[in-house]
Amino acid sequence: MENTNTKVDLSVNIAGVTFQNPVMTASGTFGSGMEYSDFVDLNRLGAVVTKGVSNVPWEGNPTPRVTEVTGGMLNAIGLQNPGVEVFVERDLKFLENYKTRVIVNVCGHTEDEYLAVVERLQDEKRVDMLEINVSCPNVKQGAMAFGVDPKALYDITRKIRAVAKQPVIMKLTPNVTSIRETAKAAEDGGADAVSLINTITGMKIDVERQKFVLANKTGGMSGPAIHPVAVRMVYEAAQTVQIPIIGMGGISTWQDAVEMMLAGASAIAVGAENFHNPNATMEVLSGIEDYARRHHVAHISDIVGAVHQ
Amino acid sequence: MENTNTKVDLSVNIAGVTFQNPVMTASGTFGSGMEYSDFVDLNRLGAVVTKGVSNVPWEGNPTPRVTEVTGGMLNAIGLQNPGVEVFVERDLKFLENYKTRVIVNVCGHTEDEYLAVVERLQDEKRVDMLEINVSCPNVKQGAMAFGVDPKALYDITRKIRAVAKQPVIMKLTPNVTSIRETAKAAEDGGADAVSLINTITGMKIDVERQKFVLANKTGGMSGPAIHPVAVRMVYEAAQTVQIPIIGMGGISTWQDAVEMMLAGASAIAVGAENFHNPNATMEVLSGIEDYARRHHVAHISDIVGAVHQ
Amino acid sequence: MKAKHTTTVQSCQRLAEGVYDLRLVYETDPGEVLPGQFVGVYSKDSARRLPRPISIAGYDPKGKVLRLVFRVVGAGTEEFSHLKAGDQVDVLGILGNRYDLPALSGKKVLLLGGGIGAPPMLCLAKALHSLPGTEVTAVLGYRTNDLFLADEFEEVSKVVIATDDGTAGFHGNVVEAVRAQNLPADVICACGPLPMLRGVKALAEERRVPCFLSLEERMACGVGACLGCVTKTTKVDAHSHVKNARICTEGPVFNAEDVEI
Amino acid sequence: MKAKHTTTVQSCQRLAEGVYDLRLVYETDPGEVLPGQFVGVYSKDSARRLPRPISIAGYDPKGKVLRLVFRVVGAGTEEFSHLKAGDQVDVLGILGNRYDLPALSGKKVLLLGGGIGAPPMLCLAKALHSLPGTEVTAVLGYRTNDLFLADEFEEVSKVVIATDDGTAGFHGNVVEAVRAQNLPADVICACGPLPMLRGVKALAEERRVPCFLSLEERMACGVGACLGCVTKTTKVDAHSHVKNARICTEGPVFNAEDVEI
Ligand SMILES: Cc1cc2nc3c(=O)[nH]c(=O)nc-3n(C[C@H](O)[C@H](O)[C@H](O)COP(=O)(O)OP(=O)(O)OC[C@H]3O[C@@H](n4cnc5c(N)ncnc54)[C@H](O)[C@@H]3O)c2cc1C
Ligand SMILES: Cc1cc2nc3c(=O)[nH]c(=O)nc-3n(C[C@H](O)[C@H](O)[C@H](O)COP(=O)(O)OP(=O)(O)OC[C@H]3O[C@@H](n4cnc5c(N)ncnc54)[C@H](O)[C@@H]3O)c2cc1C
Ligand SMILES: Cc1cc2nc3c(=O)[nH]c(=O)nc-3n(C[C@H](O)[C@H](O)[C@H](O)COP(=O)(O)O)c2cc1C
Ligand SMILES: Cc1cc2nc3c(=O)[nH]c(=O)nc-3n(C[C@H](O)[C@H](O)[C@H](O)COP(=O)(O)O)c2cc1C
Ligand code: FES
Ligand code: FES
Repeated sequence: MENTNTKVDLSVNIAGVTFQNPVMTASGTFGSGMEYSDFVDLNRLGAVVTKGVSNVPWEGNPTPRVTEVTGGMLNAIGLQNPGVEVFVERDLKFLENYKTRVIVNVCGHTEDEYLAVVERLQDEKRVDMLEINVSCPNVKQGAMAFGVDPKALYDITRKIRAVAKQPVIMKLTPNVTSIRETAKAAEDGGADAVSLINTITGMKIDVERQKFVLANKTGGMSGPAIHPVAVRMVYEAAQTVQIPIIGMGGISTWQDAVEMMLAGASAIAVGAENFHNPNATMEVLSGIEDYARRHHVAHISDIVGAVHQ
Repeated sequence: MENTNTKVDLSVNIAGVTFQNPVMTASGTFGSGMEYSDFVDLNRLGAVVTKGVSNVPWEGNPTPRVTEVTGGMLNAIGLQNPGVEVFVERDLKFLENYKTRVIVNVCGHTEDEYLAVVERLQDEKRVDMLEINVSCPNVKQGAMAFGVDPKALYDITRKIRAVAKQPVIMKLTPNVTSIRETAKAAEDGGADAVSLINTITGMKIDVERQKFVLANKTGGMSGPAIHPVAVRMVYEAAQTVQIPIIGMGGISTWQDAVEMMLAGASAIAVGAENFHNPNATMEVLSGIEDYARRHHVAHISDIVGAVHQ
Repeated sequence: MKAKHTTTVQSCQRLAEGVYDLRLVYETDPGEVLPGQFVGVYSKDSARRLPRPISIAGYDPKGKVLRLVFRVVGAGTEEFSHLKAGDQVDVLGILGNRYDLPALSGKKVLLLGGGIGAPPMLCLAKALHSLPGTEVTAVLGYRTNDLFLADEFEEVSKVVIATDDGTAGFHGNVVEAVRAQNLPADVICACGPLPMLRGVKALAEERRVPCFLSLEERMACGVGACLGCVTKTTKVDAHSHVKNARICTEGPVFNAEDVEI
Repeated sequence: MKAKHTTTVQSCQRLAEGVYDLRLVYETDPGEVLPGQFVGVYSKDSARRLPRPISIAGYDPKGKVLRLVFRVVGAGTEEFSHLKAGDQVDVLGILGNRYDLPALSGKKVLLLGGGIGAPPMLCLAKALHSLPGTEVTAVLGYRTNDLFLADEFEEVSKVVIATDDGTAGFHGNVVEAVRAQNLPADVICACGPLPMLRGVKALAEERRVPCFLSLEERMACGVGACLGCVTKTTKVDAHSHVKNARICTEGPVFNAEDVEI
């Protein structure tokens, strides 16, 4: 398995959109790229996936919003964001300076709120795909409810699909009995792809103070600790649906990324690891390329789902 | 919060059974105590919870059955056990040498298999309680199915409750959308207590060999990595049911144990941590006692659910 | 340019019970370093993923030596307290904004440091010391007479000590000390626990003097991406477009008027 | 009495590419230590919870010095390779059963060690060396001529070297070497990768000589509690009451007849 100099085709195609490589950023962990542009050449990413955006500005939750847990963290940001108008004018404009693909993560409390964002983005050329966050566990109202109920998920997928001009990715929550059912519901509703996993709901209590560490009590767990669960769910989803899967959850090394692709993900996203290693996306990318070379893989997409064979 | 010399009452009462302290061993991680008796004075434990036992001997899964993951491990033992007859004659007999409480973990593929074990144990004096494992993710047939479907869980709980002479603990799986629903189903079915969480289903793939690490493909995740999820679920269950809760999942320190009790667990169990630190139960126990002293807690049961107040 | 740097431990010394003085040598130039800024220090243990935010207590640009003074409160700081000369430590940053030195220049500046809030104030005191006409008084609050850094403050400022238990200096907290001794100030800068900062803010409002506070909050990214570390603001924040500002980026130093604490 | 021990590193030396020789000094007496047994070595990184099973390559009861020889294959062994004299290491055990020395005494014993299977064979060779009338031949398989421990085997046994690439000794694996050189044996003991052990078992069956194999499997508890590490057995196992035996407890040394590999 020695290094060879063959050129590896790292590009992947998801729902008709070509990405120069399969390495994306997980929504909410990378802003709109600006904050990490000191560390990472955004032009080298497969895609920047932006922080969830709603129709109007959201304040998010009180602090503390984040805390560390073994092998990861909990967050309860509560989807603070400046609203879609500012997002378009500032964040999308910023991203015009880069050639990387842009996937916009969309959130809302109600179907109408989701649809308002999707409509507003219809004609924004800089938006290559939409990722619909129906799985954020940190907002009291709405959101999560769509993600755990296959029927509700199917419905909202259909409605968004009818309005969206860009391909639609439904982002699935791991907080379900069967990821197969929710993945299928998204596919049946017309989703062009699914992404998974969002965070797993967890809790931390300060034993000396006998109080919740997070103001929101619960928070979404991410980081290496959740990786085995994410791999399993990507695998199960890949067995169930035909549409492409974007895999995420605890990816901190190229091995984790390759594992996710072997399990069935066409592309992968690096999330909380950016906080541990701001250069993680680039290291994952070069590790994947190196792996492909060593294994004489001409097209990286050839390894997608290889473990199923 | 200086040390005082007041004696702390560490005993807890679960469904009429008194335990000298709230520290138990998690089923499957401690055999029947024999293997750890070099490390731990079994007489000092709140209870020994034995490895799952079925009506006839089970071979379990092929190997590899275990592997490490960040902050924990995956296992797919597949409930290998010598069957209830050998268990009674050997393991229960061994435990007669100790005064600690004994909770017998019961598994089966079908309702009848569960009931056969429960019946066989009816008159065994050494059995203080039964813990019904309806949540083992590592056996293809049965088991898990009972644990994820509230209706099936309710039914099997009722049937077991009707036959059992000892108090019945239903052990819940975290691989569900709503632990509230399954906890409620167990309570409604007549369970005397619930224990949670069992392992979270995960997967690991060897990227160089492009093969599953475990022969069973998936395995149950345990260890510190799952602790925040376990705390959250114990908290949710405690909000929902009146029956006592035995909390487990990633407890490796006394802080983790106290956290679980504050979230609502009347007692706690140490599982995979025994593999990391065979003396963990004793360290957890003395840490809890010390905590109670520092916080001037006269009865350890006073802290159960304290974070809800 | 923000970056993740590899640094080498020059020394790690105990200053007081649970308080350590860590000197880290950067391999590559971290750029300009100013009072009020902080870094994120990474653990070597792979179960601990998030950088620990620690304020800059001093920086020597010649040797590229960063000085951090921290209190052991959990597993991360416990680990750092055992660092030995020659060990390697990953450090994120120089991060955050800074105290506005020109605005403080030539003024009577009152620096209030409560407990482990003292170290960043030392960095500021030293910087102000070299500005002509600037009069600095540092009021340092400790739990007991197990003081740390006070001697170094003495070299660059007037010093008032306050202790919770009265075993050294004024018996009480820093705000009470300022009131009791009626210490004059054109401007106040403070770092310490939240209740103290609330008291400082109130004091500044009473006296109608400008006041700058170093705020703390649990952080994840440290660079403005995760929105984990916000503080409530009185007006809509220019970046977030809601009444929240990122402590790691718009802060940690805020004009007391601008934040609701 | 099994126990978790704290040990101190006496030395950690590189023997060959990726192969290290680690000497650990026990604080408290671990009891009798015999060829075939193993220990579980704990990582210092709190994300790595399980002990790494490593065979005993030697033990000096006077100094309570344990010798382990291991190959770097992952994060745990990588960490161990960086251990320095004076570092503390937590060790579980002495664990597992042992080679039946009386049964081997006075016989022509063929020891087969493939790759990192050689170290436990060295421990055995040394023990057999002191048993009168016992003739030991060690057949050691390596990938290349980057040999390790061969010189030490020379001191206590006849040695045959086999390499996969033919750069030293016999060109081929250890079983092929035994066949090619028709090495005599009353009894065979072997440790190495599974395909090799299968070959050894077949060889012993052909020759109708007793054969003892050191088996490996992924482990969790190391003490017989978790049932993670079983091997298939030909008959129902006395402990498990199914056709599975725990490698950590009934093994790692098994009579080849008793196991299905
Ligand atoms: C801008 C800023 C500057 C700081 N400057 C200093 C300083 O100069 N000296 C000093 O001793 N301390 C300082 N702190 C506090 C310091 O960050 C915490 O004490 C430290 O992170 C605790 O880490 P731990 O692993 O020991 O504790 P643990 O409780 O084990 O840490 C668990 C998690 O909580 C976070 N955390 C715990 N306490 C705090 C806290 N008070 N503030 C923020 N995060 C916390 C940790 O970073 C970690 O992510 C500063 C905090 C901030 C935000
Ligand atoms: C009874 C026994 C004796 C052994 N003796 C030796 C020896 O003397 N020298 C030596 O170099 N190696 C020996 N091994 C193999 C050694 O245990 C593994 O190489 C080591 O555990 C790998 O750890 P890691 O963290 O570097 O690898 P990783 O792959 O990062 O480890 C991940 C997990 O898998 C386990 N694992 C990985 N490979 C193996 C393996 N081959 N066998 C068992 N568990 C594994 C690890 O223990 C850990 O739990 C022995 C194994 C057993 C079961
Ligand atoms: C601080 C933080 C903020 C997040 N915000 C969002 C969000 O706005 N929208 C969303 O769909 N997912 C959000 N996520 C979830 C991540 O995109 C990702 O699905 C999850 O963190 C698992 O991946 P990881 O373990 O690599 O972080 C957020 C995660 C974190 C840690
Ligand atoms: C090796 C192993 C075997 C287990 N076997 C059983 C079992 O037989 N019955 C059962 O109910 N749970 C079993 N469990 C689950 C544990 O009892 C416990 O619920 C789970 O591991 C979470 O706790 P922990 O993180 O402390 O290990 C097993 C867990 C492990 C790691
Ligand atoms: S810590 Fe992430 S925005 Fe401040
Ligand atoms: S490793 Fe647990 S039984 Fe052998």
